[in-house]
Amino acid sequence: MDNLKQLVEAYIFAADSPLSLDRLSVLLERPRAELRSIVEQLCQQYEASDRGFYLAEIAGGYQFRTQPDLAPYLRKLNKDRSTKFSRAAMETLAIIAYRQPITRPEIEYLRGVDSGGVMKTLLDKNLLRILGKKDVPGRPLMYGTSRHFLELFGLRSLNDLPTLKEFSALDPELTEAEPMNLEKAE
Amino acid sequence: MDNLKQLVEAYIFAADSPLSLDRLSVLLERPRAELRSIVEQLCQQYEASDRGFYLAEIAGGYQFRTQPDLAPYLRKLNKDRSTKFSRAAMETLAIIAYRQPITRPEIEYLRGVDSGGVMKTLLDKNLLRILGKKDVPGRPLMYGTSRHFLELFGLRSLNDLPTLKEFSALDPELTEAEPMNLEKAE
Amino acid sequence: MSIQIQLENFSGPLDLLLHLIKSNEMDICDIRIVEITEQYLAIIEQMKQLDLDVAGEFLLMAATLIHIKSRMLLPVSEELVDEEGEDPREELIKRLLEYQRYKDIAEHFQQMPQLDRDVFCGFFNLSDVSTSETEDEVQIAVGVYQLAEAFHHLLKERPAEVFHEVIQETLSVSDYIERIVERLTHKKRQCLSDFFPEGSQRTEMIVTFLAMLELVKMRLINVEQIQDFSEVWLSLAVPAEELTSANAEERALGYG
Repeated sequence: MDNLKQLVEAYIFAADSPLSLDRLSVLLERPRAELRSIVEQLCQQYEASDRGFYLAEIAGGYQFRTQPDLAPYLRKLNKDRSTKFSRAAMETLAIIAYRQPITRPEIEYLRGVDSGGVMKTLLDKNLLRILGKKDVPGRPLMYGTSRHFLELFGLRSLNDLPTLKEFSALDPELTEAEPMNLEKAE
Repeated sequence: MDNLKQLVEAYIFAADSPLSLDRLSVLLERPRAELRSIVEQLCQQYEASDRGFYLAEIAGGYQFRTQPDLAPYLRKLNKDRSTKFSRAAMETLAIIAYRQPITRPEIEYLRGVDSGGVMKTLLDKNLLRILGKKDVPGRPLMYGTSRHFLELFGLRSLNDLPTLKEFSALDPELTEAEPMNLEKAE
Repeated sequence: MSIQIQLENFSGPLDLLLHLIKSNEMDICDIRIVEITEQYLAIIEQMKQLDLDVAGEFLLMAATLIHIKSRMLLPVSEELVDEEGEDPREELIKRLLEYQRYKDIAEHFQQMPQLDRDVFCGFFNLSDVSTSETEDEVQIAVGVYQLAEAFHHLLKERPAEVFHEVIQETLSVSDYIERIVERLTHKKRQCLSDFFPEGSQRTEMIVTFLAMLELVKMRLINVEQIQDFSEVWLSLAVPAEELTSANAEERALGYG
């Protein structure tokens, strides 16, 4: 019986979305009524014990959620994700890392989209450096990666970046797509 | 004070990867030592109470996870987002875990087969990290396991892996990792 | 030896060798090389007859086994002892033991509780916490690989600009068969060493050699030597015009 409670708790905890009594009943092969009483016990236990999260009844099912009154603190979790990047940020950073010095129009040509916002984010995170102005009409700014960029990626220098050749050597699909060239294989 | 414990619990619960004491210390603006004792209390509480999940120490942080012995039941949830690893992938991962930093030719010598495709898969799954380039002619890339590797197997650190000695130490000479002999691998 | 052996069930030639050693109840440290070599070659041969591709690594191992076998049959000469140590099997045994160990670890890894397979963490359920502050796209963990991957991805989508060249090393025995035949068509007699210029890679040399053996077996080339230890000469055994049809059949050898 106690084992059943443990299982109910684990199922609700692990499920991607609120778990209904019907679903629990199928998973555990037990009558709904029995499970209902267990779930209710669990709800009460969490409520009584003043924890960081509780068992909420949501959309006809049950789900663990953080206490609503902690929301102001938990928002901090979302900010300061300094170690994560969106795909767009990663792409832009990659272009700059490999093609520096590079101007914004050149970046945007490669990405095919406006990149002002992403570049601002990267500059704010101190990952980019302005390297000067390019000697072409309009004298656009040239960008490169910063020292902090090297630190973040654990590189001693830009030479430590994998070359694209090494990189494509890992990708069998890509290698197959190329014509065979045995003379160069030496 | 009890409110602090509640917050710690909520942060750990809400974070999408194991939360380190350093990170908690930044989020809560409290000294590490204080937080460490709270986290330890929480760990003990969960351990003592025979719940469906527990507070695990993983990859230098803390995370709530379901009990491993409930695995046979939880598979029924069919949320299996996990990737099945081929034998080749696991072998490669094992070699990299124990011999890091290691280069691709070294891996291929140990396995006796081309491993580019497998390594690309492991890199795509974020289980490997590029550790830089080896200071030998050709400067090949060196690989190691990532933080996500620790998370996948629920390890606190690489030290949690069984020692090499525990595996088929048929030849006493082999218990110590041998220097690579790559001349012969070509 | 059972016919059911499929190379794709083995993660490489070392894996296949370990399987053979186990099924023969041999000690890895004391492999009966003649038996193992015969069985190994028989499997490769079967695969070829079934018209299956045999990967280069399996052929390479075949060459290694033949080499070890021949060295074990030779009387021990001082030169060889100095050059490669006492037991020709030594290096192979070391590799097998080492490989066996990682195979065991891999097995252990498979059985360890894995996240999202055996063990789950809670699903990010923040009450009343807006997550819209984060960018709506997938978040990527930082790593040099991810960085290189992002750039690579871009370049793939814009193939017009080529910044890199891909060098592939494909060693196929049938390609080398063709090359040897071609060379011998142009120049009727050539010495063996011409096919192994200085600086050749070991793998390339082995595949060249395998190709020659195959040509001898097909009776397409002659191998002659005027006296012991003098130069070995190769020449075509059939008129060049008959070779075109022979070439077509080489694909059926199973060398991929």
